[in-house]
Amino acid sequence: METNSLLLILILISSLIPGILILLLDEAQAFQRNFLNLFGAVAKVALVGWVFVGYMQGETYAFIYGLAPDLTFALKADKMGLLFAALSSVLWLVTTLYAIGYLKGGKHQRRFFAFFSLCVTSSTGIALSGNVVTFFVFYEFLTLSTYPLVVHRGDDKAVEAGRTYLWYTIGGGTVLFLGVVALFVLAGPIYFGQTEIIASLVSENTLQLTLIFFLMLSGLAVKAAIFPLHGWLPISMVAPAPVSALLHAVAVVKAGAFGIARLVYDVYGIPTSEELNLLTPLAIFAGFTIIYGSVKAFYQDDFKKLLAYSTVSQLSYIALGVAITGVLSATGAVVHLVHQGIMKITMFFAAGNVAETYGFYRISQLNGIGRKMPLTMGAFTIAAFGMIGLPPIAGFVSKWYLGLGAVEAGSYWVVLVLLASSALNAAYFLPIVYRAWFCEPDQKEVLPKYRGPFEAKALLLIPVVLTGLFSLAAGLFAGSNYSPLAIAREIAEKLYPNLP
Amino acid sequence: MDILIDSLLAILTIYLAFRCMLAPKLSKAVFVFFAFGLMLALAWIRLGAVDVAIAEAAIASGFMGVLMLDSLRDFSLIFSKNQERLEETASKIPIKKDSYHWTTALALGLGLILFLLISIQAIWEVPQGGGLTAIAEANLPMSGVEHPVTAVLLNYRAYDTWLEIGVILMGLLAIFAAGGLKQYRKPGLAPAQDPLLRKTILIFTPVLFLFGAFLLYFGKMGPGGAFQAAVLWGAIGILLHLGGWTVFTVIPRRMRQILVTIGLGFFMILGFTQMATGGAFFEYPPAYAGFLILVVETLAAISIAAALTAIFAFLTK
Amino acid sequence: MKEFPTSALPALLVGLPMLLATMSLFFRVKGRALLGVLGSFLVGSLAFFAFIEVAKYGTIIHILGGWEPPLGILLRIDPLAAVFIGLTAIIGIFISLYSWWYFRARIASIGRFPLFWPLWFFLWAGLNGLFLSNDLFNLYVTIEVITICAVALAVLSGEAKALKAGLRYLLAAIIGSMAYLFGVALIYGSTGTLDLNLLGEVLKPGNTKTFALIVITLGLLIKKAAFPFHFWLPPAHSAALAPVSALLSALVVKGAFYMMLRLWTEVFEVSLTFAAGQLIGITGAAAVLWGSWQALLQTNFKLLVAHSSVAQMGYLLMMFPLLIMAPGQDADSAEWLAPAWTAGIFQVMAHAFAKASLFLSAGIVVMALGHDRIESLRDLVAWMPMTAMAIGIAGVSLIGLPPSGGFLAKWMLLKGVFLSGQWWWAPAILAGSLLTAGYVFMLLRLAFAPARVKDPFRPVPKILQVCALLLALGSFLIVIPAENLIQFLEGSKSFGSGIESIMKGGGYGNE
Amino acid sequence: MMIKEIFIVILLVAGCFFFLAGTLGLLRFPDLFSRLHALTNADNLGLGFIAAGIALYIASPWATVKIFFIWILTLLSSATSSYLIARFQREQEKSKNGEEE
Amino acid sequence: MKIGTYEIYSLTSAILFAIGLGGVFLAKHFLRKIIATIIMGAGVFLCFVSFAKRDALTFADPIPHALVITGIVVAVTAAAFALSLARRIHKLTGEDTFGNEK
Repeated sequence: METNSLLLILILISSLIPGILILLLDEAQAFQRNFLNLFGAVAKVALVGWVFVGYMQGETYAFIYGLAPDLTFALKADKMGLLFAALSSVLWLVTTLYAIGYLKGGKHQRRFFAFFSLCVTSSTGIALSGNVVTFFVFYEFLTLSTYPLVVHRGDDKAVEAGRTYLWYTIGGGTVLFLGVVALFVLAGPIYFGQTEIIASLVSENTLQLTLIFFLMLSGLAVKAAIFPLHGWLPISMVAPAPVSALLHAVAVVKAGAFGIARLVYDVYGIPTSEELNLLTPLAIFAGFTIIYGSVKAFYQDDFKKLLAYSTVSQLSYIALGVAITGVLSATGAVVHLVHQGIMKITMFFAAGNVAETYGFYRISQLNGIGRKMPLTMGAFTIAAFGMIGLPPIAGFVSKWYLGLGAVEAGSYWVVLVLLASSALNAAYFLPIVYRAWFCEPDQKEVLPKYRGPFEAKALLLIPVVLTGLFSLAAGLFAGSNYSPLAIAREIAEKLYPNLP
Repeated sequence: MDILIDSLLAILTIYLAFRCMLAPKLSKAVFVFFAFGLMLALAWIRLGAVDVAIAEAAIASGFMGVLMLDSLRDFSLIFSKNQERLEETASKIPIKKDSYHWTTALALGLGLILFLLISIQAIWEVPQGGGLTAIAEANLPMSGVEHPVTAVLLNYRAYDTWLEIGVILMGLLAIFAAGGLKQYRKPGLAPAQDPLLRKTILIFTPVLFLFGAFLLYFGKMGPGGAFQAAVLWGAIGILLHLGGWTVFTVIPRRMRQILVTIGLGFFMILGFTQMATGGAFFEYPPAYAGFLILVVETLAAISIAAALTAIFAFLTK
Repeated sequence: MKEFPTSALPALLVGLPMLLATMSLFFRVKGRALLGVLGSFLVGSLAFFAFIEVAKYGTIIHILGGWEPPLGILLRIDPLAAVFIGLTAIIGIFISLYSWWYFRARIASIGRFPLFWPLWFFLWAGLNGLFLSNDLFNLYVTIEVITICAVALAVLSGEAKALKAGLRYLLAAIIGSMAYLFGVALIYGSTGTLDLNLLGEVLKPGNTKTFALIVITLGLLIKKAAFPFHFWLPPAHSAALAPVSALLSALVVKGAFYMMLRLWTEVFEVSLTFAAGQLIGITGAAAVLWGSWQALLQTNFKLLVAHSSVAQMGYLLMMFPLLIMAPGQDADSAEWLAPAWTAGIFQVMAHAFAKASLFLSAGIVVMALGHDRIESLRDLVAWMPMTAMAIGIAGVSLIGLPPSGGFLAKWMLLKGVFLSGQWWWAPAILAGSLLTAGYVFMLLRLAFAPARVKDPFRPVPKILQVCALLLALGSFLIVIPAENLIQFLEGSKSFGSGIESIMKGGGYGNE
Repeated sequence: MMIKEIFIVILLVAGCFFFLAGTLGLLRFPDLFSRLHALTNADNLGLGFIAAGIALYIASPWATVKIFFIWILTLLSSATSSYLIARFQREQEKSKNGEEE
Repeated sequence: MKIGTYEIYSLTSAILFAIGLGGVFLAKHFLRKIIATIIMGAGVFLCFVSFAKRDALTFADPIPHALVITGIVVAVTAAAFALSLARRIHKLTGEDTFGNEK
């Protein structure tokens, strides 16, 4: 096998093998487990970095294995996939650190970390998959590997949440399956990027193609939590903080959003999608979800639930960006994929820290928490400002591009949606920030569960600070050549070769 | 004249089959079943299938009938007046009872009649296939026996027969399995019986043995053969069992095992030997075919007889 | 048939298990188990060897007794048979290993069953005989061998419940084989031959053949527990001992399916119409929906798994409508035949692995709990992670989620359905998947839920759990060599062939 | 030849008559013992006549011996079985009477 | 239409099969169900042998005869097994029908 194909396999294996090995370990072998985990995570980051650099220098990376006649397992690196893979692997490393700290002394760590690894394997698999079938395989694998994480707590509430999660995702998976098979039958094995195949079929199979698009879209929309298929997301907040972080920032929801981007950009292609009028409904649903999510978030008192609804809202920015044609909005969509991930993970880490250290789960308990945990809340504040869209933080960049894109495409209602959503974001994030920094603590002094040199466990603190810095850096250095923005821009320009 | 006899026999057979199903008392149904078997045996003879007639009379009607009869006692359906009445109401096909709604019964009946009509039409139209008589006859000299049915059973389609001997052994094991395991080691002791019965049985034993041996040997050139002989020999065992001689407790365990498996085992070993010497499975060297077939038949008959005895002894416990 | 190489292999494949079964009668309980395990490896390696030979030389035949058909009987291994024999061998080995430990565990409710080993090897001989057979009547004998052994194994526990289920099973099976034999009689009467190959050449359409086809198909449908005739399966499979349930649902029901596949594609091509295929498909779809729905309602683990067998066997039947061309379609240019066949074969394999694993897991659960009420599976994940995982993995394969064998089967089935234009099967396939997901995750949900009692599970030997887990993994691993396997299968005559529903010779009336 | 055929016919008719009588007795007689009586007596005799007729008809010494054996064995078995039935019935009645008293 | 031995018995065979089939489904008592399966079998075997009679040359076709002997033995073995199951069930539970349970 060539080195280049081997590299892709290695990226997957770097988390798959630790996952399997961890399952075989004993519950008590914490050191070995952590070592395997971290080793896999670091290796994955390194490998993705290697491939990324190689790809930028013009190498090609592909791996194909025939499962059955015309049913192939294909991995292929392209820019969008690599961007997502990089996001997953970096955030996995961070989250692993966090999870080790968070779960220390907890039960069933073996199971947790094993499935955690499998989850990231599928997430990178989704990023690197080269055709629709492979994408679908990893997409479903992701569902399965996240289920044990969602129900990790094992109490009745968690189990119920797991059930809801499964009904949504398996149902979505089934619909997606139908779409994928139908597409396969109509157009043969489609590799990502071969938009000309569909384009050549449009004239004769308009109805079928429209139907297939919406089948696949509704399958993907479940994970992307687009209204009305978002119901599982707030409920599965019962999972431990690292899981929520990973679930909401990287793995599951992003898989859906990434899938939608793939579907529109690399399977149907923008010209075809426009010709079939597929994007307007998507834009409308996405726009509605943005407002809906924000409004719902406004009424939440549970910290994590609030973040969950915020995620529902923020994710649809990506779908919206995909649905609006134009280089700028495409840039906005792709870059928001990364930026939202970094910011949201920061917020979840922060929420987890607060909960873990002081046992606070509600926003009303957060008075004056900023003074007790300045680093945590500092990172949170950065992320919150980013979400609202204040410069120079990452969120501003993506919103700016989305807005510009909307103006460019002439969809002024989208600008309204963005403005309204920003206002709502501010309305529910700013009170938290205000409470944290400016309100007096409650009368009853709550003692932290943790005592030590820092405000929280070091392993919990480092990740949140890191990601907070990332979100700041992504905005500050957006102009540099290797920033997510620059890469997103390249991707978008490639999608619209005819535009300036 | 032929038609008259045949039609009479056919009508009688069908009537008896109906009685088997519809007789109000189950015990009566079992007795009718005996008669049915005998009629059927006559029908086989009318069709020129003497081998089948013997097999039918001996195995399907005789052996099975005896088992049925014995089961009647098990189900306490004979020898007790109360049970008889109880059973009368409970076990016949309840055409007018509430347990079937009449529409269901009607639908089932209509479906059955429809099926019957279709099958009659299908059978009526069976084209002349020609059968394999000619080929069987042409190859008869090479088969080692003179009777075509034996040739088919032990040579042309020896594989089927081998499996069939296996099936009997499996049936025995299956019956053991159904009976729960604890009884597996100790075959039952029959109660001491009437002296006259014992005397009669003793008289019959050599006769049966002789006749069985005759059938076995005669199978080479005419109707008869391993299965028919086996049932006669099995009958010896059954009779002895009924007479209070517990055949199976006398014979040591190892011996019992050997008796039951030797037919299948020898047949199989023979097949393997044939393969080892370059032939096919069950390909007899033509010179010894007749002798080997006789040996196989004898051992098979012994095994089957032992199995039948064991089945009976085990079931009547 | 002379063009094929002959070899002793086919005869050995039947003879060896038979020999082992007979031999095992002479051993005491412990020796019997040892012989059983060693013997299963022996038969397994023979099957493996046969597989290799078939891959090398193609179809291998063995003319029994040196008498060529139509007078004699012919055994032949073509790739299709080789795959089934190989499948039987792999699952057989695992189940043998499992049974060894299962019967060694001296738990009062399990005990040791000396009759298991001989009966199991007789069953194995019957299965191999069935897969190898090329003769209508011989098929009857082998299927009777299978029936008797299967029922005997099913009632091994000697409980009234099992006995009753076993009697029901036996009666259903006898009706099935009698119906089958009735069809065989008609066919023999009208053609004078029993050999499948010769029959395929000489059979002409006509009322008789159509009727024979109907009774044979009905008989086989009863034997494989197709929808309206499935009544016997759930009680029989759920009341048996764990390894036996695994054997019954993984292998035994496949025998009747294999026969039906062979007979439809090799013998009865002339009598089949498009409507016949649709009818079979409808029973399949009904079985999928009904079986899955019933499984969802069960409160006992084994009953749930047994009902799921009814549903999964339904998927197999849905392959038949695709094999029969609608009027005007040409079998040579039909591109959905290969997917349909692949779907069938992979469904057989994936179901065999997954179902065997599920029943073995059920056995472990019963061993640990003393009963199999689903409600008691709580906290299984923490106590027996391997078993929980086996249940999960096997369940995922049943649902048909990627990358399992079940996924490949359902993918191919859906593909065939769309390619052939018979899209109306798709909803049933997907609804079946969803319902399957429903009951599989019902199990998993409980497995993750907290236990209500302290120390709910008794310890169970690890090796049992490993067996179940490996079988479950098997249902995923079969996907890896899929392409090679399909290439291998293409060497058999019937694989990928379709049936043109033109009534050759004018439709009605004989000749 | 004529005489032999007449003999054969007479024997067969006589045999059939006894069978008929035995069957009638079986159907019409009131209790078990008299039924048995009718059946065994008449049937054995009827069978004897028919056997003799057939033996005469075939007119081969070996066949005659075989037919004779058939008759003897039937006699033996029917006698034994009717004896057993009768004995069983008597024991049943005895035990029933015993219970009633 | 010629009516001969073959025709009469082949028709009988169909009727016997139908009686047996109906009996297995409709009869309630185990014993009667088992008898019904044997009657079904008798129908099938009669069908086989009547063909042998029809296709007879110098002697009747021996193949069906052999098949039927095999068939009878197999069928009787199965029936005996069924009988043993039925008796065992009766012994354990006192039931002699499947009852109304599903």
